[in-house]
Amino acid sequence: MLERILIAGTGGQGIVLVGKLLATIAVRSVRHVTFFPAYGAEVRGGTSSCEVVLSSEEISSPVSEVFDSMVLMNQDSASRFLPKADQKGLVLLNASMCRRPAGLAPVMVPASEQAVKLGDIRVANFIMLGALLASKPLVPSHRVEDGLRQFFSERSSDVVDMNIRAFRHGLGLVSHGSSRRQTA
Amino acid sequence: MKFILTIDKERCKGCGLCVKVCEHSVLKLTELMNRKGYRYPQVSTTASCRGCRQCAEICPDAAIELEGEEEK
Amino acid sequence: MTRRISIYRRPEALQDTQTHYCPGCGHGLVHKVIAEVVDKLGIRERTIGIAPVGCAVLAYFYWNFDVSESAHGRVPAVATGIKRVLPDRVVFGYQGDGDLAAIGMGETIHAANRGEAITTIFINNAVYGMTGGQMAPTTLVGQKTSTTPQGRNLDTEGPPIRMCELLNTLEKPHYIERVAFTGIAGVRRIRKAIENAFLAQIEHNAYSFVEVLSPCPIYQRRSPADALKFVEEQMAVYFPVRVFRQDGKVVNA
Amino acid sequence: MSARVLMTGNDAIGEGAIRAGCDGYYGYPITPQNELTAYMARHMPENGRVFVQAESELAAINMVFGTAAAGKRAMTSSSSPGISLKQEGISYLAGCQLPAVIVNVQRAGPGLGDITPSQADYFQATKGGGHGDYHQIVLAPASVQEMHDLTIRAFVLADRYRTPVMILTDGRLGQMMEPLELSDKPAPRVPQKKWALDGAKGRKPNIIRSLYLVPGQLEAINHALQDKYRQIEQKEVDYEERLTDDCEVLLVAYGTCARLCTGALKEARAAGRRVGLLRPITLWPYPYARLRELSTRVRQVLVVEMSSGQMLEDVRLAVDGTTRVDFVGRMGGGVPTQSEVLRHLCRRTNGRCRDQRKLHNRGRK
Repeated sequence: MLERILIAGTGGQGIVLVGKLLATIAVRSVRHVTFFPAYGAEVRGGTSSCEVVLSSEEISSPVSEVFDSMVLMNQDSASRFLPKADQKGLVLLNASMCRRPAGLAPVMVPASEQAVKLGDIRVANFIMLGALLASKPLVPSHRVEDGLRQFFSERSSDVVDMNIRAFRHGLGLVSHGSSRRQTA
Repeated sequence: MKFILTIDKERCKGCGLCVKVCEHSVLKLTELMNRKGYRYPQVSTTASCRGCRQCAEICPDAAIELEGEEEK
Repeated sequence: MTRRISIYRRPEALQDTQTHYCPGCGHGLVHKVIAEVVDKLGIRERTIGIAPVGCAVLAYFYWNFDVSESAHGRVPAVATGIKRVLPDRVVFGYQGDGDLAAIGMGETIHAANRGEAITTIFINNAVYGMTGGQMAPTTLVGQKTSTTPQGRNLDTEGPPIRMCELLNTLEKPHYIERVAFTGIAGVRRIRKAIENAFLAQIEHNAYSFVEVLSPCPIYQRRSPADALKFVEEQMAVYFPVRVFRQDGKVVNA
Repeated sequence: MSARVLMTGNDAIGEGAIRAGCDGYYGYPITPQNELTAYMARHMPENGRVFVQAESELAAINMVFGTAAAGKRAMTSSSSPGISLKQEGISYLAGCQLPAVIVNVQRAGPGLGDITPSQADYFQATKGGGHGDYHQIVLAPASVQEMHDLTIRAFVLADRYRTPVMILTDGRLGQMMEPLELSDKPAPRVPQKKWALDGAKGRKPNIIRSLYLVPGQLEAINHALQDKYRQIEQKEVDYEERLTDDCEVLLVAYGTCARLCTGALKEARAAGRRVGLLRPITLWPYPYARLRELSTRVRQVLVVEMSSGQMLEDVRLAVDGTTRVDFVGRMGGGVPTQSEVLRHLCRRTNGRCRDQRKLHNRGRK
């Protein structure tokens, strides 16, 4: 088993948080797990990305040259990372902020717009996480919800609920089992 | 004198300080998002700008320019 | 026939480049105000700025005049080295609270004590921004940061440092003022203070210091508008906003 | 060992220091090691220990000097530019024979550089970045587990030899997360430190100093230091070997680069090429003897570093012309990729003994 996941966007979109959550959950069921954040000097607005590797064998590098799954949340990261997409790999794009690229058939998820409707644009990342797990069940979704409650334990309960609602919304956007290629 | 307010929407980061400082509610934040995902304000067509420059002066990103138009 | 006149335009001394600063950041505003003053005094072609290490480390991409980098905390030393050999240039150092009052405290005090004919513009936003929100020398007592998770504690961290008052005990400084980005009136006072400080250098060949209490929405954990309130209702209470030194003479409160 | 937890390398160092009985930690903000300073800010006070955010890295190393002089365990951490500020202090720690742990989470230089990983402080760490004839023990972790384990070992070695010990790691190892098992052994025993300054009660006063003005005295002190270094060289060399018993090509790399090589090694072996790896864990004292032995049995040594080639010079010293030494490196924050190392391994070598220095100048991807 080898799954190399890239999550990328801009500072402030909660990119690193999603990666950490995924890695923290995966540690319980996968032998070797690495998480690696890469962000620029900018606190907001710059590029922010992270990689998660899940493997049954020793991981020689937390940074991969090719990815099995990509979650891209803004146009800058889409143009930067799409060339590194593996043909057979899964690509999810935040349709609210990314153009549909020619030659690839990504899953287009209007995460930012849906997040605004749910009440806070910042939960777009959890909508994308739901869409990723609906397309590829890397970890059990009930574990994600427990993880969200734990990560946001000091925050108010309605913040936690909104995050979970966003995650479930993402799960629903990409109907499970349908071919990964159709638009969400 | 008529005043023309222009906002560089790609330069704006949606901080909202201009909207807050305008005493004639000429500016309001909209749902529109620029390329970076920031929501930028729009100049209202009804309220009239009095050319006080406060929005342009407080903008941390120099995204607002103001001109006056007069009959010659 | 209609004629258009410009009432406010982006200053010539500011590059077109968009800054990397967060929405509502004080750095962006002060960069612009400095450029407005440089334009007004007509000194763009003989102004040399020195950038700090911190959020404003990339300031040289935003000003349209010569700017030098400096190692963390060493801005006043670099500024001394430039001004002493180019006495007719206008030289100013731009620093955050970590750069000026932590690692650079020694350099700050000695440049002021020597009375170097430079201007220091000090952005006090009470946190280290670039490195992720650590305590700064000016973090308020009780204020939570990544290195004071329970809030700054008087017993172990001591109180925040008041730089204007500290430098006001030295003889040579000619002009010292603290201003605050709290709203439009604050912006206009910041512009006036920076102009006065540059004039102290140009006309009196003397040292000037302007401290700007500044919002940092991300690490003051507030919206841009509320960060201005934080500056006004909390920072400006501990750090009195006024002129401390005028024409080389102490100004009492 | 206790249960598996997921931590960043930086946090793992912090937890290792706490479990090793670190009494005082002195830090200052600098990327990419901020997580460690924040970790200590949260957890040292909880354990009744000292945490201070110093006004500079220079102040921090001198606070370490004070805590060490008082006979307690002290640590500071920073990244390349900050470590340069600490060199004077490290020379004083060596001169005064004070135990201390210094963590360098390297970033690209020179100057302000970048926040990306690097190994370009190797010379500074192993050849002495401060003044005078001295060494510090230098340990190079290659996993989050080793960031934890080697920090504990650093405190033991520091006390055993009354010397500064450096953990030489980099931003990638510092900021990556990986599961590890935290040590559940009690903190290593602190040896008795009769030399410490804790108040001359019932004994004559102690002095901690490195200033010796009486002719010949400083020279004698230097000889004592050199004797200590010879002892450390005999007893504390540590390294890991993979598939070196039958290899024709020997990879030599440490830290992040060694990890990359394990991947390249696997692929090369699958393609039928007999490749092995020697991974130094102590960079000082360097495993010269073992490397010398291995070089007599291989056709080529390939050194992989994130620098212009610094450990490369120690490899050449060890190999001393017995076989070919080639180099693959990336500078300025570039990290060699597995395929770059592999390409170099699978290139047909034409046997001519030429020292090929391949500096990939591709901009950072």
